[in-house]
Amino acid sequence: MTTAQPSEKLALPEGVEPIINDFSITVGTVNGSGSQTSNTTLMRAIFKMGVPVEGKNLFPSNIQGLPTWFTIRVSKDGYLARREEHEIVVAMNPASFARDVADVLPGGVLFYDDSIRLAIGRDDITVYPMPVKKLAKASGAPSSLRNYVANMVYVGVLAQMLGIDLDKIRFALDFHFKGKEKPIALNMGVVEAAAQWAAENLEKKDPYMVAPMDKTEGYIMTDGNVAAALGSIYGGVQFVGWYPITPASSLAETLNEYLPKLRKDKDGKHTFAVVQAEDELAAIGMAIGAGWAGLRSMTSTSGPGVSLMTEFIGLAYAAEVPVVIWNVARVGPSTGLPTRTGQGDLTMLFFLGHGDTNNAILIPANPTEAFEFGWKAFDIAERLQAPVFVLSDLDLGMNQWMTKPFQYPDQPMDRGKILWEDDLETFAEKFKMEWGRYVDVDGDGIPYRTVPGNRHPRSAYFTRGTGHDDYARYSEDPENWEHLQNRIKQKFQVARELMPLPVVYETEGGAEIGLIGFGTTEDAILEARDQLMAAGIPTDFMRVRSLPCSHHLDDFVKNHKRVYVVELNRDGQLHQILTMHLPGQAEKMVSVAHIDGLPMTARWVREQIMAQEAK
Amino acid sequence: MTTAQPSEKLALPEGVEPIINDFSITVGTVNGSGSQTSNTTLMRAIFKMGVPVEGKNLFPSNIQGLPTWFTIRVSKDGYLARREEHEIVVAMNPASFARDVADVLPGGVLFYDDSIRLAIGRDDITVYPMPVKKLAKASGAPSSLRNYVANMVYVGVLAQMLGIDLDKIRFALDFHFKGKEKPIALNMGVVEAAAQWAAENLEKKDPYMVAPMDKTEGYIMTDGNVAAALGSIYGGVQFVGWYPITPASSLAETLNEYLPKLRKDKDGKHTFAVVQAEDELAAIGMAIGAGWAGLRSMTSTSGPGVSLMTEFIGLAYAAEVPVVIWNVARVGPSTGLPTRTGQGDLTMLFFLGHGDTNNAILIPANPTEAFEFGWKAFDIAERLQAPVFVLSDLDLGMNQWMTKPFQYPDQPMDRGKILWEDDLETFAEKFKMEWGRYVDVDGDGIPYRTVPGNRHPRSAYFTRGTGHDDYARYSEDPENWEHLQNRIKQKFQVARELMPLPVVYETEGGAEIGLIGFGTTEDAILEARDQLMAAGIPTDFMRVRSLPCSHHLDDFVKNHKRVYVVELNRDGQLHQILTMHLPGQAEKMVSVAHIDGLPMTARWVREQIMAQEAK
Amino acid sequence: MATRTNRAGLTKQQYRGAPSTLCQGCGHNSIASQIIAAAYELDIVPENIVKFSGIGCSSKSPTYFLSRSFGFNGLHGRMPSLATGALLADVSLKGMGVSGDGDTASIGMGQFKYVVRRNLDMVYIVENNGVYGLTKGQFSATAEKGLTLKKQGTNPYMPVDICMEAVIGGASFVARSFAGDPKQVKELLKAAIQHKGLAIIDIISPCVSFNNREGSYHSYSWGKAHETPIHDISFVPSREEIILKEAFEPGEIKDVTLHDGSHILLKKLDRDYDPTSRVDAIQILDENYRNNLLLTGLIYINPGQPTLADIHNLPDYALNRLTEKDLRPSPETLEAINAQMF
Amino acid sequence: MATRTNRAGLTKQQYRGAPSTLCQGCGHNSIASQIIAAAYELDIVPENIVKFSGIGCSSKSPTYFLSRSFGFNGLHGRMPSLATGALLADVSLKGMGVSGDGDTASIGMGQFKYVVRRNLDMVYIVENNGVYGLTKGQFSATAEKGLTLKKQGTNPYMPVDICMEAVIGGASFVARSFAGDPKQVKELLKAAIQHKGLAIIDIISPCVSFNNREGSYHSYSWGKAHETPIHDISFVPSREEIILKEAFEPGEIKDVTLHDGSHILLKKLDRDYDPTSRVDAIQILDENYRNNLLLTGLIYINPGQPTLADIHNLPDYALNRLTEKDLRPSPETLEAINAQMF
Ligand SMILES: Cc1ncc(C[n+]2csc(CCOP(=O)(O)OP(=O)(O)O)c2C)c(N)n1
Ligand SMILES: Cc1ncc(C[n+]2csc(CCOP(=O)(O)OP(=O)(O)O)c2C)c(N)n1
Ligand code: SF4
Ligand code: SF4
Ligand SMILES: [Mg+2]
Ligand SMILES: [Mg+2]
Repeated sequence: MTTAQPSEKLALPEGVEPIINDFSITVGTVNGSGSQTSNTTLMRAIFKMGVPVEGKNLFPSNIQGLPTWFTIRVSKDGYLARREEHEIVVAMNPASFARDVADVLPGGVLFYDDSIRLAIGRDDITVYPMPVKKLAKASGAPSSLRNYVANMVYVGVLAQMLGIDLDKIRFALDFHFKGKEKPIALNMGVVEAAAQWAAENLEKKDPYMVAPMDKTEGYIMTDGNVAAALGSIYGGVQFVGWYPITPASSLAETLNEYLPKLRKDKDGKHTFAVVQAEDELAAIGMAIGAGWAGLRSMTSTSGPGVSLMTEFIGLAYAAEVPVVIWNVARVGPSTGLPTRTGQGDLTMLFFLGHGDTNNAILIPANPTEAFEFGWKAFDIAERLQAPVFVLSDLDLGMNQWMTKPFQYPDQPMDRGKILWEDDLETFAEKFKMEWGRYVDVDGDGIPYRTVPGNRHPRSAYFTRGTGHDDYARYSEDPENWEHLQNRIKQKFQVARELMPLPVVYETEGGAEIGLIGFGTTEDAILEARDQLMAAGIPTDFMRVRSLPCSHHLDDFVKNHKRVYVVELNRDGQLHQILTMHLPGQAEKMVSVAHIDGLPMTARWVREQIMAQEAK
Repeated sequence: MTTAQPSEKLALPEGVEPIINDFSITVGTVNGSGSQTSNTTLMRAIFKMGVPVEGKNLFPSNIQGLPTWFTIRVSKDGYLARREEHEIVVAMNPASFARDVADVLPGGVLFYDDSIRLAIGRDDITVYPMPVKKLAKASGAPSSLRNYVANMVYVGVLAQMLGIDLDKIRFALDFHFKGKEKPIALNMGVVEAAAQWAAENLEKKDPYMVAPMDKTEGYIMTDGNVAAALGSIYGGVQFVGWYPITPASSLAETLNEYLPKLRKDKDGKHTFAVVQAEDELAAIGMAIGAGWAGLRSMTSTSGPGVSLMTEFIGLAYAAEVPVVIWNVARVGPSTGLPTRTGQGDLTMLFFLGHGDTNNAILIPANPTEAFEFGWKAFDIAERLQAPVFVLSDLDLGMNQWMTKPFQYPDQPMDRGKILWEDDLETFAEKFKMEWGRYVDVDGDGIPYRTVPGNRHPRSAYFTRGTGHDDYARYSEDPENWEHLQNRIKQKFQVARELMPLPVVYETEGGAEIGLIGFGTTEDAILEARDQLMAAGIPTDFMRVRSLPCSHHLDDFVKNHKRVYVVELNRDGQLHQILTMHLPGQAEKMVSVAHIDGLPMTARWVREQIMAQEAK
Repeated sequence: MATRTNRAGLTKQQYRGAPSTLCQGCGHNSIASQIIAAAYELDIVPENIVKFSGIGCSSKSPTYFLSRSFGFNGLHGRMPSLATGALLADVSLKGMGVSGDGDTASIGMGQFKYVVRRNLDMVYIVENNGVYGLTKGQFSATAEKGLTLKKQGTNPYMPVDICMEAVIGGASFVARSFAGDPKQVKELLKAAIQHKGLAIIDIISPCVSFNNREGSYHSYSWGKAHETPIHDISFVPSREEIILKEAFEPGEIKDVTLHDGSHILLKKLDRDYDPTSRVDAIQILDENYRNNLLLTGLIYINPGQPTLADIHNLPDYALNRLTEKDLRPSPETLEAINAQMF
Repeated sequence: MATRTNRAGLTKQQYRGAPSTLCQGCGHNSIASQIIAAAYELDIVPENIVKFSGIGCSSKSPTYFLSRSFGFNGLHGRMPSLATGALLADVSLKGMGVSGDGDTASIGMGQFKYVVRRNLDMVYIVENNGVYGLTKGQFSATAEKGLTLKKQGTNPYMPVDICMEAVIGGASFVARSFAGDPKQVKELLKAAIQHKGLAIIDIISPCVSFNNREGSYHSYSWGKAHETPIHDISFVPSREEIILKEAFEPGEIKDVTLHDGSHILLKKLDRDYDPTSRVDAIQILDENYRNNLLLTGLIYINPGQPTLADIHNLPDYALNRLTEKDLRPSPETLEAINAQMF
């Protein structure tokens, strides 16, 4: 079947230079109205045309009826960070209409539902009204679905006016509705009718166009929570204790979706358990119990959940229990902005709990990495016998990213130092010493552990969060305590070698200025780097992927004259941690930090650094 | 009534130089055996003789039957820190006998219960057996009390052998038993009989003696939990939510003891409520509710409790609710060493909670200060509209300290910016703006608040941990969020000016080396300072009494060439915080830190610094 | 035409809140309306009420009524402790708490049981929809066994019975209602507000977005078809003569007198039910639970049970208005204490 | 003389733990002895048991029995969640949890209710002394109303009834006993261990240091004087013929068969009590609660209730022995997933 290729028919007015594959579309709708389907359909169609694209969903913390925005960045150069500028705005919501109109860049385009009878009052933009209600009605959709299909109108109109292939849209709908004929036909009908209407009634006056490229080959689109869940499954997850919380819920829900498919035994029994706990205290408690008993065990939550887990994670740290904790961060403190993104939990994870503690943290920047860290986190946790955090965020967890396909693990599972019956039999001979749960046989601070179910009569020990000696016997002895804490700290040094190394982007010929960042701000920083370069400021960029910091980071800081630590929080938390870590380099590190709930933009990074450099 | 003054009768053997008022006594007993009474009696008697003295109780985390030690430092020079050396050991417990014997310094003295039939095997110490069972039996005490009075035997023997006034002992017993004739007589009888027995049967061979001085005048003996409770009462505490936990329990229990006496109204009604909550989550929740509603409100807990309170304290931070949280610290992480002391919770309090947070912390070093910070904490919390921590520890909270009497508050209560009906009426006129809960009228980041019960029809507002605008309306707006968080951070700057200033001890003529410490390590650091001076290393010492740090601290660091930050934790937590706070000075600050559950000693401080200086 | 006002001199408008941001048709919205109506009809001055909630769609709803009352939207599952501390500040204030089934019966189970035990003087409304609304439809603790939801599969557990938990936990007022029965909701609310002590009302309140499928326990349709009031309830404020009473046959009505002299009149329907008997309450709840019924009405009341403020021997004036002179004991007392220290 | 061994080939010594550090005479010590005796007599291999506890004197006691069993002394009030995760690792293991009244019924209320609801396969012993022992004698949630303690004043609250909480929370095995009745404790323990699912035993266990005053509910003397068994209980392992049965008159005995074929024989005493009836259980507990009685015995049992492992459709082999080949799906499956991603 061939659909008309509207792009070919798209004629720009005389003298207008086309702007191809390089703009942002923002759609303002009402949440709970199904606009999510329309928006991802648009985005996916562009992706299938080979054009780099990414969507950021800006939604309120409620279920239905409030303004919500979806921004699609289309970038031939592959810049996928959020931009503050909106060339194309689709205004579907009377409540946010004024704001949406104001948001259009001069020279930009406004599409709007023509039933909104509010003043537009701008003559510096192109305006296209859309007969949304009429076309929705004409679709023949039952009235209960009328609102939903209404949002397909703008998909059709935009497809026509920007030159997005209708067959790519069909493809996207097919994907979304998992091949179900009826909804596909219904929605595609609306899209086609709307495109048709636009072709017949609207005259293209703006310069924006989508044209096919080949830049999305070898990529998939997915979100970080799906990636994390799948990565965990390929890491062999066996136990998940969780409690619903935005933006982490879909991580556990994805585990619930895939695990039964991928991990049934030949009798149809499950080789895993996912337990929705009564709260986060129980979720982490179960996960720690399972990790203690030798299961690959995890929980997923967000800031308030981590706060509640504080005491329990301290127990896992002290009793040396492997467990993986995903923090899909939203904006705190407190309930904060539950549907917004940020990087404000770094310090808390690093130091979590009373007493002296340090925790290992993995920080993915995109879904491919979320998948990778999903399985690696178990290896690291079992190797270190410690809780390991993975710090994601709402932007990564819930937005659709253009990302490399998931890579099958390239290393065998590392179950760490675990002993079964036979190992215990040969232990004394092999190591020339009696086994004890907390004896540091290898001198790396990591002892050998046994787990319940080991039937060897000398396998059992009593685990506790209180002071104990090498043989797990209760002890208040001062020397034992110091020995124990220092050994545990030593594991943190071992962690430096185990954790994923930072990623470095260097300017050819070297740069005086170093940038350091972590996680999902990568896109913004990379884009800013190009802009800075264009402004005559070459920089090198290191993206930290874990704490504690590897030695590469020490070198990077030492080898640069000024280092900007760029992050999405108020207090410059990584900057604080690096200052403590490298006091000798403290003066050269400059914090570039802010948080307002939105993903970082290149413009903000560039402006901050240029302002500093101008000093 | 006059009692014989054994000290006068105390004749030292020929050639032995007396060592007067300068040694440590350690008593090894079984816990739950009433030895606490004997030990404090000894200590108090020495105190009443005018000799500086302090006791450290080293007890296990159980109720009855395990080894426990009590160390009494007697110091004519007023050095009251723990010492590692024990000149005099009283061994009452067969289970710890070998260790107790080994602990006696060469040249020292061992008193022991002669029913312990274990080898002593030392000829470098003086040994005095005591017929404990016999004398206890002879006391005529009923058999149920026999074990308790047995411990009075060593009180009598030591009194005789060291020259401690028996009438001071009677005084101490009278105090302990609140004047109750019967137990006083019973115990005093044993003491006297034991002293008598010693006079008749033991020959003084060692040089240790207690002699009267006048160095305890103007001091009282008490513990930090009692002081904190009383300070809170004089600060006008109205609500206490608490949950039992060692070593904090006696703080709330003291509130329960004194409040009904001091704060009944004329009809016998209580102007306060102390609620034993079902757990720490509820304790802090109640305290925050009460603080929100305008009561002077507090909770007291220890590390595990603070961990559990993490989420709620973040709410108080975000919603700007005044509340005071006493953390009487024990040793973590996790359940750790519940009956041992340390300073391991500093970083956690400073950063507590997800998202960007900073908290104000008061850190008393002795009971007098615990009292003072007890009332001040409310003033600061209500002024800042924020949670305020007071970080005490087991050493301060549960040990008896020689301390200055409690000083009546020298400032009127500061209830902060609170508005009642009349204030609201005049607000607009006064400030030329409409009142809004979060409007920063004064430009100091601190808005004006109203509380429930205010009957003005415009007084009410809706409090939440989510984003909101200046008028307390829900908001997800990015600018609102950033504005809000930055304003809250500004309060932290205001706090620098409100908090108690550091205490400084300067060497005349100035010193190159600065020492920084906080809380209960003061005694050890002061003593070490004298020892360092004697070794030719003059130092200045600043004891930080609050975080955030005052400007004085910045200057102190700047004005010294090397600064040792001395603390009782593994990771050098204050050092970390100061490094972040003064990155420009980071290289000159050296961490001197360790934790083993015991109070710090001067020797350790001296050795650490000398070793560093030798580098 | 002058706007109508109640005896407090206020219009109904003055009892409203901000516009709801909940879904259209959500049961929680209709409960908010009844709260407004009850407070208006009881002539309560809004400043005398303090609102509390946890986190959830239900817990948002205090924004949507009584704007002139203070409110605290707390943490998930922790409304009870916040309310406990706050309400002791001024015992003349009445607490009005709104929570969800998740907020109360899963994460909040512990605090719920304890606020019941302490008999804090507040109305505690559970807007019970069997799911977590705000996080998009996971099973809550009150979901019925066998309930199948889109992403969640089938619930294998028996539901937590909030009323039973309250009764055996020592509550002094326990009721169950249905958001689809606004008249009963309103009368129960009035009685609960006037009751001195903790008044639990467990209101089945359908979630139209995630758990309103026909046949499901928490749906409108099932509720409408199955709700069975155990009596017809009317609240009669103390100032009114109980003329109503005369309209009934003897034996047909049960009259419960509250501490302020107001009355709850319970008109007998099918069964003879005595809400002042703990045994009866436990029995009817057990029956309801085992047979998945929706019996509504006032299940248990003990108007005389001491409240938390009574237990703490608090005065009837507001503690939060005390000043330094009441709060800081005299210098002499401290001298005496110093003298008593060793 | 050869040391006596049981059918597992073990001596009683091999069921012991480290020497107790609890107070002499503490009820918890006598319960530990009965756990040792029950496990020995049931011929259980200690490696098949996993011990759990929270924090408290009671929670220390797992150190004092079954040294050869793994154990986890967790956090205050959080034993249930730790056990839940751990016991799914190998369903052939039996959980043995020891908690206190504070640990279970105050800070632990939420997790307690939920482990009951999930019917985890473990014995859950509450060593109930009405106080917080380890923190030196504050009131716990189970302290009786009116109890006066030295530093604490008088308790104004009705006690939490742990058995009632368990029954209405959906427990499959609920019993109450008294540390001063070791024989009954032991028989109940045996039955609980063999029961498949969560078995709550609420054992009144006097704290000799802080709450053993004459006349107090949790004292030895009061318990000795007032304990009233509702039946005489004997546990008969599956391997034994039920010869005992024949010794009884018909109607005199009630026989409950467990999943493994073992039997609980309940000999009738004063009343005719049916522990398989939830209604009866609620009634007897309500009676016990209102009148401050100490009725002991097996209060409720439902041997057929599915356990958490059943609900999660777990296999009968140990999950924690699975290796990479079982745990990591094949590369092909990932290729398929990548292909399905957009
Ligand atoms: C500590 C914490 N965990 C999880 C959440 C996420 N959360 C918000 S509302 C909610 C459930 C609400 O369910 P319910 O109380 O039944 O209210 P409803 O929305 O159904 O009215 C959850 C889990 C949170 N806000 N805080
Ligand atoms: C989070 C936390 N809060 C408080 C404590 C202190 N604490 C230790 S044991 C205990 C109470 C124990 O009482 P119970 O469970 O009845 O046991 P018992 O000692 O009476 O056997 C408390 C409050 C703690 N360990 N952890
Ligand atoms: S999601 Fe459900 S509970 Fe929440 S507002 Fe909508 S209908 Fe109400
Ligand atoms: S304090 Fe009480 S509960 Fe604790 S060991 Fe002693 S007697 Fe037992
Ligand atoms: Mg709900
Ligand atoms: Mg107890």
